[in-house]
Amino acid sequence: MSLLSEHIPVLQVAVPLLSAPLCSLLRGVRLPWLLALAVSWFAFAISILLLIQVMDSGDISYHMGNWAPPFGIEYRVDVINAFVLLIISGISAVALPYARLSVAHEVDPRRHGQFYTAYLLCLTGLLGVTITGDAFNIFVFLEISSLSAYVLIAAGARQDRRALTAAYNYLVLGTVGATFFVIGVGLLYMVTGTLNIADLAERIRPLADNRAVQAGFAFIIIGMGLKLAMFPMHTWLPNAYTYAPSTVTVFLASTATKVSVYVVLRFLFTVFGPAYGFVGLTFEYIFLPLAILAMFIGSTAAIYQTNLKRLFAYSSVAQLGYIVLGIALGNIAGLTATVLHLFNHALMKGALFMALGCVALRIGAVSINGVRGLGREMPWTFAAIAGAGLSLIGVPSTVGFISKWYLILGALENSWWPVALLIVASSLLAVIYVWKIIEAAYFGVAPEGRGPVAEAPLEMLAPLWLMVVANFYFGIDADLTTSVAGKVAATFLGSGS
Amino acid sequence: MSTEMALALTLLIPSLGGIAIACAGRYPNLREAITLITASVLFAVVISLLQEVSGGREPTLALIEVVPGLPLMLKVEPLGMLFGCVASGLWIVNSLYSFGYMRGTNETNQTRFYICFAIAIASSMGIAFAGNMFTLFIFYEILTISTYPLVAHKQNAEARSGARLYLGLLIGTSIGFQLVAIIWTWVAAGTLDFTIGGILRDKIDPTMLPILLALYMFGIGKAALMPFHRWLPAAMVAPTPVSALLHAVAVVKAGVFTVLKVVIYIFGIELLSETGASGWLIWVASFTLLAASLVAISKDNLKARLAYSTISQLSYIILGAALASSLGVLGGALHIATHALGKITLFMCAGAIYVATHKTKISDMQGLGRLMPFTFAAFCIAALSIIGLPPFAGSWSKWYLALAAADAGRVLVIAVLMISSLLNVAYLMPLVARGFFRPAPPRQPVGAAVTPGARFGLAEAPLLCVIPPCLTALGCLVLFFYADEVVDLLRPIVG
Amino acid sequence: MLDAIIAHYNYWLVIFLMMIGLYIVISRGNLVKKIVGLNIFQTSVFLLYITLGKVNGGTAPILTDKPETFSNPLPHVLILTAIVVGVATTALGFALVVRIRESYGSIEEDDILATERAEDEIAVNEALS
Amino acid sequence: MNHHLVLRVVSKLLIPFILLFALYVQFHGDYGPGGGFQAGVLFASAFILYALIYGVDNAREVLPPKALRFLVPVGLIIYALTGFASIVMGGNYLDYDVLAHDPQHGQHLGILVIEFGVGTTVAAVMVTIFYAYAGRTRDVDDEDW
Amino acid sequence: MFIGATAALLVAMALTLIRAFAGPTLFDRVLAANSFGTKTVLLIGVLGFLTDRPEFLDIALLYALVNFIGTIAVLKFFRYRNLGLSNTEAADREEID
Amino acid sequence: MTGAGMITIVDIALLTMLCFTAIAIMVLRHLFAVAALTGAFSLLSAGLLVALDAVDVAFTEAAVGAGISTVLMLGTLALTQRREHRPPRFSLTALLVVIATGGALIYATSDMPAYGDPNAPALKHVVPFYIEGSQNDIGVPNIVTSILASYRGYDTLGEVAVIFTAGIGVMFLLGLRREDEDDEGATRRGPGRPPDAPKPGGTKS
Repeated sequence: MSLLSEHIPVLQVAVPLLSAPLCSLLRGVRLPWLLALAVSWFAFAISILLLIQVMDSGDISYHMGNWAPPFGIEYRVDVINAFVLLIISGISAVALPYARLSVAHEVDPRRHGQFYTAYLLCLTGLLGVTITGDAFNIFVFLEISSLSAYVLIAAGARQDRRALTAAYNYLVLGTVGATFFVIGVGLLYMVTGTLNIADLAERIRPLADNRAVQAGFAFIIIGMGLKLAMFPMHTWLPNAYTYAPSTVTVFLASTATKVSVYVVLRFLFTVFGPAYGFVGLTFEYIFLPLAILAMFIGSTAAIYQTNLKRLFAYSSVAQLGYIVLGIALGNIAGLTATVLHLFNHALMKGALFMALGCVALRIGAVSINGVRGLGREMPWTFAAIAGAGLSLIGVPSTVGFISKWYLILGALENSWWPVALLIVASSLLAVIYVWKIIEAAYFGVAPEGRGPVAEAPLEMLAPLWLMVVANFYFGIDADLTTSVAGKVAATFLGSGS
Repeated sequence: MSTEMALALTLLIPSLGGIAIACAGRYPNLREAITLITASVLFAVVISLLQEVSGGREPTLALIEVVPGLPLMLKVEPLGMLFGCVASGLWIVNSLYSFGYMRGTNETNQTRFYICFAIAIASSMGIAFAGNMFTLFIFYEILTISTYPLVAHKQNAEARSGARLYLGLLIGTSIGFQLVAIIWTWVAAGTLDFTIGGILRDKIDPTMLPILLALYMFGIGKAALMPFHRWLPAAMVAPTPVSALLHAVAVVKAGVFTVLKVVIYIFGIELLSETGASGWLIWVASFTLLAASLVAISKDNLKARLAYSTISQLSYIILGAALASSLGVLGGALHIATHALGKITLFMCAGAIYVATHKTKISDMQGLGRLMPFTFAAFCIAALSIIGLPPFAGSWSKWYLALAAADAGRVLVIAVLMISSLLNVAYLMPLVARGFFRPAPPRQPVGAAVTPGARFGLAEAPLLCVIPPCLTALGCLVLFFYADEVVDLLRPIVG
Repeated sequence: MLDAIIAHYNYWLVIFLMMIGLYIVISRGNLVKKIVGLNIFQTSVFLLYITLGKVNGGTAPILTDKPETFSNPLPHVLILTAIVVGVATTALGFALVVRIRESYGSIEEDDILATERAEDEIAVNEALS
Repeated sequence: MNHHLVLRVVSKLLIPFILLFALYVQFHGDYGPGGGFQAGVLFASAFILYALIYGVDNAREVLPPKALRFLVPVGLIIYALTGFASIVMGGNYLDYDVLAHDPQHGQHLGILVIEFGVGTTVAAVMVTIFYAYAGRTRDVDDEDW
Repeated sequence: MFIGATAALLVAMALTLIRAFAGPTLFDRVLAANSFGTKTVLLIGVLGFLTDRPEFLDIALLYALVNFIGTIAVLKFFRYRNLGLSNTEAADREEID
Repeated sequence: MTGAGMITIVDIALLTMLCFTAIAIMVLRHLFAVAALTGAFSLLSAGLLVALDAVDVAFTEAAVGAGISTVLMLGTLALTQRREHRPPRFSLTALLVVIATGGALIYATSDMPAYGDPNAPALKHVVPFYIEGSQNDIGVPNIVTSILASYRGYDTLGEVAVIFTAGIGVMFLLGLRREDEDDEGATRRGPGRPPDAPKPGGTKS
């Protein structure tokens, strides 16, 4: 065990990476799923160990091939990415028990091996992006996760062919984003000569006025902005989340954009830092308006959707607005809100999309019309939607409230009164779209021709409710998450300048 | 039983009751027995706490720290004690009434009704015993959400749109204004604990105080301050027991209770009176008071009239708070209890009339007093109490309010109080007059299945619909004589 | 001025190339053409990287017996990886195009959008009815 | 392409040389340009040429999809396992120094093995992609053509 | 000498490229692309000598191969509209055509 | 004229040709011609890469760009259509995006190290270690190989994973064997499918 303990950081990624090809060798429906499940739980355990280790004894650095950075590729774990790793692997660990039935329902049984392979690759990619300390390595693993994500989304074509166009659009925009990122990294490399993030931060310091550095910054942020669906670069997201298989939506909605946010944070604060004049300007003049527009346009668009998955996809656009807003605030409270919301939003969207997957399993489509009167027939599922919906609105005692609390604190700290008011105003929009569903489900009349509908199977309800309970648990006892997020924020703002 | 334990039980009992009701859903008798037992046990626990409080202690129970410096905390203090007693005590009466009403009108989804009711009571207890503004806010929101299914109970288009308005206004104001105010307070003061004398002194620019106060006052939508009062009439689509307990007692009283809490424990009466930050509120409250009364007169639907009457009466309490004097606050607090007793009686009577005759319009109710003497007597007593005539409880609270206005030298406010009392007469007494002194229309087939008094030529609603209003009407009378006790209980809050 | 041109003409031409690629991606409605544009865009980014690794008088970074100046090998390595990523993306993109063509009968963005919009309208009408 | 005799003969002659050249690129990568990836593509191109001339069905008999399904992951597994092997031998992940007694030897060995892995996967994937495209029936109307 | 050869090759490349742009028929373009490939092979070879690293002839070899396969693919595609037809299928197709 | 000077001329000539090819690709509507030109584009850039000393990259670009990509594109065209239906439109958004992006890059060039500058920071920091180490630590003459396989071997592992992903993805989307296609064939739909047909869904997967 002692042999392995020092290799924990690499196990986090290398094990899923190895398991993916193994998975593609497996036949049948059950084995690939079991492998993916085992690997996810293993990754989750590792990420917990990592977080504990980091909290106890500070940053961990692991040298690939035993080449010291900046010559070789370094895995560098600090509180920030340990936390993000925990989110990714945790969601995956919860999503996989849920996945079996849902995937069996939505994906061609002959393709399950490939499906779970792609899933594992996506997991690998996301974990790899998060844990690495090398700018170019980010790109490589980002592409692993993106390519597999395109495949996973296209897997929804069995249900609705629009999955194909959604995946295609995502592919084009995602590739443009990744290429922008590569351009940015290239520009930074050009003037610093290094790819290691820590080294980059060091060597970039005297170059704040260098135009190549500024352009590199812009390209990295825009590239990642495309990947994280920052408004107005969100156009790929709604359809991708809508037509992907339920499990995929659960996983991607809770993790993929979060990882891109992490990369943005990493570059903004570790590499550049708000002390650089041009970075500080971006906060106020670019992030802030875009975030607010995202909050309102996303929520407003959500209100008018009839497809529930798309409704929540648009809500994700709005929620990403909150996350970006936290960055734009540029103070500890705002950044805490951003980091917290990475976690909290994963919890609530995970739960919501899981519940929609349960509905899809039973009635096929998830239109607002289709769920009328379902509240009584699938009580547990819709109670979960109600609970997670409350969290999305930001009702106190849910995680959504905690995020918003810190966000408003951050706005007040800057004396940005209008921003604080806009935050609450946008939550009110959330009330409208969440309530639209609740009203339809509980007080609507079932459409004609729908026979009796059974409650979703326990195998899917259990993970769903685990998420819902987590929504409330971390909303009431937010000590753990806020302390980690606060520590992250302090590190960022402390080390950035 | 330790007091902390009792405090936790006030939340646990109704919650567990709700679960038990859910389990017993298939057996109506068992379900209703559970409701009644839960209500009684809860009341007993609250009374045990009352003894603690009247002994001058303030039991406290810190639950959990949500984020650093922001704990969930329960604390019993006199004002909350009063609200707790009123809510839990009237729940018993109202439960009895609900059984009669819900069965008499053959409502559907009764189990959901009782579950939500229990949750609503649990959150009312949470509001009553919240130890800081944050805790209070959480229970405030739970109360809103748990009463939504009650308002939408009938599930038809009217109920849905009413419930939508209800939820929209309450959640909208609470998140849009109240939450902002709370966070502002927290940022300024660093705490949200309810502290006698307030927590804002020297923490916030006095010129900003009126704005913060406005955020609170309009944010507490449940207090139905105009222009955010529309939800209350809209909520009248709910079954009458809901209107009776929730929209005469629990929900609206939670609103004004929060107003009092904010004024007393967040701002502090002295701070407000020194800075005059609440001056504007006096006029808004007065306006609401008069305008709502005038609207009430124009309504022919009995429940709508009562709803507007409630809006008007709530503004008495806000007015008391706005006066920012100990007398005003005492009067307001006392009014919570007296108005609760009166208004619940009126609503239960309205429900009883509906059960017995299926009539909702006042203009149709002539002569009913002779057929339903008990109901109408109770109605009459409650109306008089609301109007403020001795020897009924309502007279005390109005008296204190008038005293406070006089103390503050606000002649206009006294005038408003006078006029509003006249308006009260104008909208409440016609029904009594109609009922007793107009001839009954030719006998029509009556809706209710069982009319226990039929032998005597009476057409009362089922017993369970008649006894509760009579009990509360009696309460109006009794409270008149024991008002001193209540005032003594409340005295500590004004220092 | 001339110095600046000599110092940067290579970059500028590569940037021009890159922009043509990007323009094709955004403006063209044909799905195949978009991928081709993406290819051009990526290829020119590769050229940008390699350009920055070039050393005047340098030679390919393969050690020989005599001492020499080498061009920067690191960009080469990065671009090798990036090319592979690029071809992987292309393969996947074309596979999607084939599937889209099979489902929609077209690879023109306008046609596909029109089809999807018609379907959406049906869905909305169903929801409203 | 029965009557394209020249093509058939030329490619039959050419294919062994392509394979040989691929092997050269695979193992000469240390000394000159080339390596696993390029060699993999070359390997695949030999099969693609075969499929072009003799048809995909024939190519499938030479290199059956079942074998491909196996080969595609195997290369990656080889590479990843090399990393684990170096952990087991006491080094960091992908630290080839520990694979043999002499670090330089270890490096050579490691590079050889992983390049082999790269080549396998790349060749298999390329052929897979070609099969997938070429094996699909055309579904295009003549007016589109 | 190498310099002269390089210049000549560049001119030739430009000319074939113009043919490829102008068309007008598809065969013109395919032929132009093919001969363009050939010229690139030559150019690489010459460049190797120009930079004193003639061992890069490897690359030229690869180019030649790729060009060969690519041209066959293009032509087969052009003739049969399918890359994967087997002999018999192709024969059938020819009869139809 | 020196060899180096000639290289510069080759460099410029190839770049110019690349630009024209790209423009031609943009303008041409015949996708078949586009495929042929894409091949030419790749060969050209590979030639340029040789001129820029990136022999390994040139090798790969030729194999991938001119070889695999062309075959892929032809395969796609065989399964779809060979003409772009709509005439090329002018797109203002695209132009603005492109101008902004290009502007940012041009802006950046002014502070970039000059082309071919032997003192560029990129050459001074990490690279000397690689050049030295390739000889001493690894003993592989091709520095690119030693970085690729050893110093940054982990990137290459990721690269193989990317290719693997693409393989899995194409298998997933298109199927590998004829049999896969055969039972899908039943649901195939021609282009004449009315837009309002009931349940959408490329039922294949």
